[in-house]
Amino acid sequence: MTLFDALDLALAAIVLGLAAWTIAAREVFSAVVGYVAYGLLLAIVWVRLYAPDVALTEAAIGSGVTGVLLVAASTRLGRLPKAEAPPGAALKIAAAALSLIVAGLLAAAVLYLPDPAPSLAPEADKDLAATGLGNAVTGVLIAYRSFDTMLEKVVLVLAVVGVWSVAPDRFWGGAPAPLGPAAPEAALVFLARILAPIGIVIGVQMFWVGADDPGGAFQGGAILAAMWIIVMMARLAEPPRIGSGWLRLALVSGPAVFLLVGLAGPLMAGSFFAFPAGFAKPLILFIEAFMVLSIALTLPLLVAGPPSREAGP
Amino acid sequence: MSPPIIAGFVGAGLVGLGLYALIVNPEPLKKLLAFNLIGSGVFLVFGIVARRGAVGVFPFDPVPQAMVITGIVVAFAASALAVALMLRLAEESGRVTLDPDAWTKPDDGAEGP
Amino acid sequence: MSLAVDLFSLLAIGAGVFFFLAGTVALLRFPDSLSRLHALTKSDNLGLGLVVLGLLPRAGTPLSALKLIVLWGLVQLSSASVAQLVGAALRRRGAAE
Amino acid sequence: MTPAETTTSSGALLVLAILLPSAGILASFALGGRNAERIALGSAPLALAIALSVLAEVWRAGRPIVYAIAGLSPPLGIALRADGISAVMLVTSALIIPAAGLYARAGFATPPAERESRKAFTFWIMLQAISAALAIIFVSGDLFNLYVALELLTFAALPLACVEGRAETFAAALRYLLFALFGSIFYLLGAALLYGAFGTLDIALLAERMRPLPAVTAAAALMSAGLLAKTALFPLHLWLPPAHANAPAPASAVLSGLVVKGSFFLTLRLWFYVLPALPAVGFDAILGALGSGAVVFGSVLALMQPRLKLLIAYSTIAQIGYLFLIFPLGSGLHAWTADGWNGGLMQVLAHAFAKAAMFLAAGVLYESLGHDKIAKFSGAAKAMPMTFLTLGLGGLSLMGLPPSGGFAAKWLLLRASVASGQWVWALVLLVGGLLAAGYVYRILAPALSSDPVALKAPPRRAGEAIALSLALVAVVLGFAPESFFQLLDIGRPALATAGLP
Repeated sequence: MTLFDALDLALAAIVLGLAAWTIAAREVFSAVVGYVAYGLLLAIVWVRLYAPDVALTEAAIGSGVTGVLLVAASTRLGRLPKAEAPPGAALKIAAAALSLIVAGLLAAAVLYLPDPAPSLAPEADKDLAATGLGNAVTGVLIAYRSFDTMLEKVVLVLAVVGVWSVAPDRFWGGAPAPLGPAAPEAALVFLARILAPIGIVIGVQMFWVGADDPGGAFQGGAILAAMWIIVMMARLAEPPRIGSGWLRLALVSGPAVFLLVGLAGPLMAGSFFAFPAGFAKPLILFIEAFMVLSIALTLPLLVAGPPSREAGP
Repeated sequence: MSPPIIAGFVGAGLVGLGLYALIVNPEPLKKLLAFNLIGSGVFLVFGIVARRGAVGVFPFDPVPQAMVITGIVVAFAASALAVALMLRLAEESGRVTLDPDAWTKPDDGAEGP
Repeated sequence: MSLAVDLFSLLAIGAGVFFFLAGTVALLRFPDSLSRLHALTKSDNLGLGLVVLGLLPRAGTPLSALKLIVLWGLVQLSSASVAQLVGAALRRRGAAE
Repeated sequence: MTPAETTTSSGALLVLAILLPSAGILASFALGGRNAERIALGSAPLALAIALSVLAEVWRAGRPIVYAIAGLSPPLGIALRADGISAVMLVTSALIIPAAGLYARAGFATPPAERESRKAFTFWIMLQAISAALAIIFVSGDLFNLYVALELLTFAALPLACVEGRAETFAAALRYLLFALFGSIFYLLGAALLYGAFGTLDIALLAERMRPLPAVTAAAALMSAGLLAKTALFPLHLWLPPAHANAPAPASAVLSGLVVKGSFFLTLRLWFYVLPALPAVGFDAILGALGSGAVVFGSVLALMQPRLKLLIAYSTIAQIGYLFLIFPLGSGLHAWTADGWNGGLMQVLAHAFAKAAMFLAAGVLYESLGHDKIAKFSGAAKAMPMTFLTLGLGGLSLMGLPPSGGFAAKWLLLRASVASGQWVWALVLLVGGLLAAGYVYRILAPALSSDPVALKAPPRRAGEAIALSLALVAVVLGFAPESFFQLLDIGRPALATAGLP
């Protein structure tokens, strides 16, 4: 066993241990804190699987932004009286048996996957030159399976409508509640002032290099989103009114531009969602720029929740 | 043991742990955490599949990795929707329970459109 | 020359790891939250600084070296701020009890 | 490259079927206010025209029409593929969704004094989202693309279930969401295993490459479990009654009539299109048994419900159960398989129209009576004959009495079970029919009495007419000609194999 094997095993043990802690923790808040730490360690597992693009996404969204969402929820829900009776022993045993069967089945299935494994890596690389991209993951997301990515952006728009839709009628068009207390800690304000400009540069850079290196619209957009969240938590900015026309337009700009370029495909390149030869990369970056904008706005709005103030005049 | 095999066991373990918690934990927020654990286990399986697809100079198959990125974003959106529902439910009723009997009043003809 | 650089890296990273270890032991062993916080932020910042220092000669390009330094600076900034925030939260809770 | 993966003429229609409602969602969101309603209703005729063109093209070609997106064939690209059942389902959804929309104009108009209202904005966007999600589900040939569609469907259905904004609707929606999330993540897990085994998620390629592996068995089990939770098949049905019964009538109609059919359609795709080469290991019998459990359990509970909408929701659980008889009765290469297959699909269509009609009728009833307590329906039939005619005609289909689509469906399923000697399913069909007769009788019997009834408001004629026309479609389905079943068979894999010498 090499040193790396030992480290991998230790990492695996810690990840599973933290997952178990998350489940077993009595207080919801402790469980959430365990989950955030778990998410960060999981990002390292992704690096070990040669998936830096996924590692960045997991750290930024899976752990970071999801963490903010869950911490906020747990502080508000943790104070409520526990409504349910704890589960009985019979249910626990049945659930444990079912979970063991599923985990065992899954482990066996993964272990006995055929060798050599099928792969689309060579094919994905072969066509990559035509797009002018260097990062094959970005190629899959924006070129080969662009249809999925466009639809997933539509899912995000629906999620925003869904979150807004639970608001009381009288608040429709108004702004979500502020993300922080009226008098935020001085340290947080300081952090937001220093970090936000740096973070914005890093977010934009991560989107820009994503064409060739790890990164891309998702990761860059998520970092920009995190900066906006911090700024709102420090009360340097407030959540916008959901009735704002500009906000609506910016939120749909990513999927809308994507859809329009896809729709123009038959004219430019003979097929829906195809890019014209030689002009692919600028078009891809054009689409991605709007996607970054949409993601950077969507994620914080999903964290901010439904409108909770009257729209005002 | 290679990283993909180890990750395979971690993925399977996470799905199992998450499923157990999803069934057993009555609190909705803990159920949501359990869903996220299952989700990350599922994504790991994609990661293993991607890593197993290493051929020659390519260290991984990019297709499953791209699918994970899509999946992570969708899972976050789902969590946000669930949290919004829980908070509004707590606001409206002072509790968050999934027990359907908690909402049925005897002879509740006046309820529902 | 390369031997000296290797030795430097080894020493610096080794020292960095030691400080991380010390900080973690403190986190687990110290009695109350404030002293844990104190030990953890101090030793981890120093530990990371040493690790970055050890990695600098191996950065390859000046740009990567710069990135390493920026990384260290960002961690400094966030851990210092977060320590303040945790401390403030502890003080509030103390006052409430 | 096989023909299943290259673009055929008029394949572009399939992309348009998806992009039209998607663009509608984005435009409604950006423009807001009354535009959401205008766009949703304005685009409906276009969507129906596209669906009918797809149907005509599939019929003309006699084989599936295909579109390779971005000109890239699978496995690297995504292919859309419409066969007979895709075309018929597209038309079904293009009829029921606008019907629910027209019905909803009264309840979901933006109030005159407001620029935009929460309920209207949410409803009209989500209605288009359901149309987009179902279009993808019916025509996509790629399992991951279908995962995105499943999520789209969840995100669209959920706000519709709780658009009334009361505490119990939030609780119902939360349960619904947790079941749905469990469902999609297990579906995705299965997809990961299939990709790991075969290096593609294209349905046609998977079918070609399929061979028995542990990963395939695991994937089949995990994906089925996930899809069954989303379809609310007994015993994973717990979320459905509160979610469907507490939604406003037009939303219930779409949720019960169409949305649960989306995940059922994927179950069909999985078992008949991806996995047919897999030696049967009793999965079909398990699905049939669960379906039978649903028929009995759902019907008995429907009999006990005090409120009309809850009764109709529990009847959905029972009627979903029949759908799963297609697995034991419509698989394999036997003389009776065609009957089982046709019967199962006829049940999908008949229930979609009958159930949508009944939920809309229940909505009219609620508006006029101010309640939907069955015990207080005395004499209501005289005051609202059209609504009770709708409930009666829909009930005909649920019971499986002629003339109705439900009768055709159950007759075909019965014939298949008798021909195959699988008597147990025949028994389920008969018992289910009797129980359905019981709960339909419970609705109609008190209403037909001659007691005087005081209406809070006169029944909304337009709403009554829309509900009745959907019920009439359910009846007309009972007269489906032979060519209709030939259309359903276009692109059906088992038949293609059976046709070989």
